[in-house]
Amino acid sequence: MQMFHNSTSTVLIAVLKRDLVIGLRHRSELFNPLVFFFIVVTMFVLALGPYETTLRQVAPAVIWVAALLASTLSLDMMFHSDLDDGSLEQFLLSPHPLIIIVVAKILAHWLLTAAPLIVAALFLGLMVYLPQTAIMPLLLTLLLGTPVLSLVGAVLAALTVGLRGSGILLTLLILPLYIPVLIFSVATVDNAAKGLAITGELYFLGAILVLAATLAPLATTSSLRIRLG
Amino acid sequence: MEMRETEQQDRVLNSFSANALTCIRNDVVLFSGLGFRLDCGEVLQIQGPNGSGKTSLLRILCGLALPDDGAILWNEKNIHDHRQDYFKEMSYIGHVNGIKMELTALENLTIAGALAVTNQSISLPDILEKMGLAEHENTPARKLSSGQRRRLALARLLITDTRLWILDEPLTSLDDYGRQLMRDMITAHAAGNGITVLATHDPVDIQRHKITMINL
Amino acid sequence: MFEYFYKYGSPRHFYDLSKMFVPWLGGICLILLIAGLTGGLVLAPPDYQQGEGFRIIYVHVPSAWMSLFIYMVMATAGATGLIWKVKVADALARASAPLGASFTFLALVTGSLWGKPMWGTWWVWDARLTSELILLFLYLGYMALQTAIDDRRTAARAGAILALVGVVNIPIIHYSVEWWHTLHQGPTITKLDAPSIHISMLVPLLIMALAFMFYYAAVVLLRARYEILENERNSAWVCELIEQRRG
Amino acid sequence: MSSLQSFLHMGGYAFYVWSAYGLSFIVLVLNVVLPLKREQQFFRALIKRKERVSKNK
Repeated sequence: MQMFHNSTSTVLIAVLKRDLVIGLRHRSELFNPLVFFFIVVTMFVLALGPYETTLRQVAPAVIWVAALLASTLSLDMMFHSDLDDGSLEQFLLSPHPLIIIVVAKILAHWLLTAAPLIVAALFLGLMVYLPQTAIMPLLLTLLLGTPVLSLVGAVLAALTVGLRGSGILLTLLILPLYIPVLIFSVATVDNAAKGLAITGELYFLGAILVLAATLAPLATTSSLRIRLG
Repeated sequence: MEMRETEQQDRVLNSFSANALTCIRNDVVLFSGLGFRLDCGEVLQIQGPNGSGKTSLLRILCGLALPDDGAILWNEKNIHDHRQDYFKEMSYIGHVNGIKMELTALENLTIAGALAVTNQSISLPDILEKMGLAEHENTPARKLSSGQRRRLALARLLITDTRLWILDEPLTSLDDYGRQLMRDMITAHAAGNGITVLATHDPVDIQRHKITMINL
Repeated sequence: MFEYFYKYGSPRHFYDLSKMFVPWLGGICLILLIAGLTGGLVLAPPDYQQGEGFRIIYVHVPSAWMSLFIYMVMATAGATGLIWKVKVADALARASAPLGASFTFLALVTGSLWGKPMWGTWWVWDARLTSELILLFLYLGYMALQTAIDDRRTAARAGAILALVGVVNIPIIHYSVEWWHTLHQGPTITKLDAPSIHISMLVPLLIMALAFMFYYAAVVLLRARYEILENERNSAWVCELIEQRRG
Repeated sequence: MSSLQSFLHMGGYAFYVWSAYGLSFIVLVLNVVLPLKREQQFFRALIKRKERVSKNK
């Protein structure tokens, strides 16, 4: 016998577990953003030349731009499969607040896409001669920045789910909104590489994350209601 | 298919009504001024050719879409003002099954149970067994036939004791066994003072229960 | 007050009202435009540093102001349409986007036309011009979303959400670009700010800004009329209009 | 006459100033003309459709 006492936390955990299970059963698809990340960084290196001096200077920018593009690739999958097989409708019709389900989906998306990306970024950082002192700041900026990508990305993924050509449209809409995260993250890693203080930029990243964490789930919920309505 | 008679008496009398519903989809008026009133145990059957707006009407009735005009009342209260209460009492099975191919039958029902609000304990294997899917408990939905997947989707109706069922062509891709199963479930639901709204091509013959017909 | 707003919020009334308002607004705009241009091009003395070239600010600065102002109007109109279901507000928001994009484009081109004689390069990654460029992306994104969704009501509400997300991000983007600009270039000479402006130069600038404001008011009503006709193409009053046109 | 000449010359920046103003003029005018044209097309299309409908009724 199974009791469904169904407090909000159980719903959150149930949806989170569901998405993680589905994501892990598509393990091959999880590697695509990683491979894309490696390819983009390699292309930058090929374009810029193998000299340590130049690469060291552009390493933070290369890593972050590639990570950003890789994460926009996987945004579309957040709601797309649920819309096609009708489970998105069941989410909207659940007596539990939709915002809980949306938060669970965003968390699942972050775990499935950003976590491997962060690990890969650390290795790639070394490969492009990023100084030792900058590795920890790179990790910090990725930890603070990638959730913002998933949060703000969720709003626009919900807005464009099911539209024809929603892949390109989603990227076109989302990249301008990622600019603050890009600027402060690359600045942090840059300063760390030059041995300067990085607290100022990290505070900004933290502030953007808090803002996104409070507003994005709300906006995603109304976007879903509008798209399904 | 024994009904839970014990709890029948303390059921509050529900009513589900709609008045002057209008729906316009890309410049075409699908229906306007549509209204009905359903009390306990009644069945509303919506018939009409493809593209006549059956699915749009059902999506409006279950609160997914907003009507261009008119209102829908559950127990005389507008469903969009009392969204949580309404969803507690309503189950909607759409044209699309709403189950994940990667998950097994049991996992699909578990997530459906988690999303619902139920107070009594239910055994998911029992439900699967009722729907004739007992031996497929751990097979991914991908490997099930379309009829079995439809039955898995319809199994959600048994998880929660919701008073209102809104079903979009429940009999599609069901074999004879499945159709009979579905008819018994609707009959039992209506006998247990539940209200059913369904859209079908071929009429569902349920005896002894008041059936209202709407042709779009 | 709300009743009044709702009564004139109904598309039918708005259509007739806009027919009356557009010529008046257009007239005022023309007068202001002529006043502003004569003030800016003829009366204002040349700048001691930039000579006659500075006169481009009479088109560049008002366009930049308008591009930001129109995005704010778009976001509020979208929010009004979203929350209170005012159809006219949706039409106004959708009509504002191309205008906002045009003003942003104008601000960018006149900015680079101004930059070339002053600093020798067509494009300067100055903080304000870069923010203006990102604002153009936001406008283009909004319009792309509008055309991607067929159902006009969903498109309007999706656009409203996007405009609200955009309006929250504009100050953040603006600040981070300013911050980025000072970080990389430090306080250098590319100060595209209007030069320390004498009163005789400032007055035409304000007149031009007002002229653009009235221009926007007139043209957005014009465009909103078309949007409303498109939205209400099956309603009785549109058919009536068609009969009148045919008769 | 010469004041007009010097006015057009714009102290050497003639090309930049006048192309800026010229472009602004074009964009502003286009934004007025296009909607009007679209509105006419809208009515023309619907009138044509009405006539076709009333003809074969």
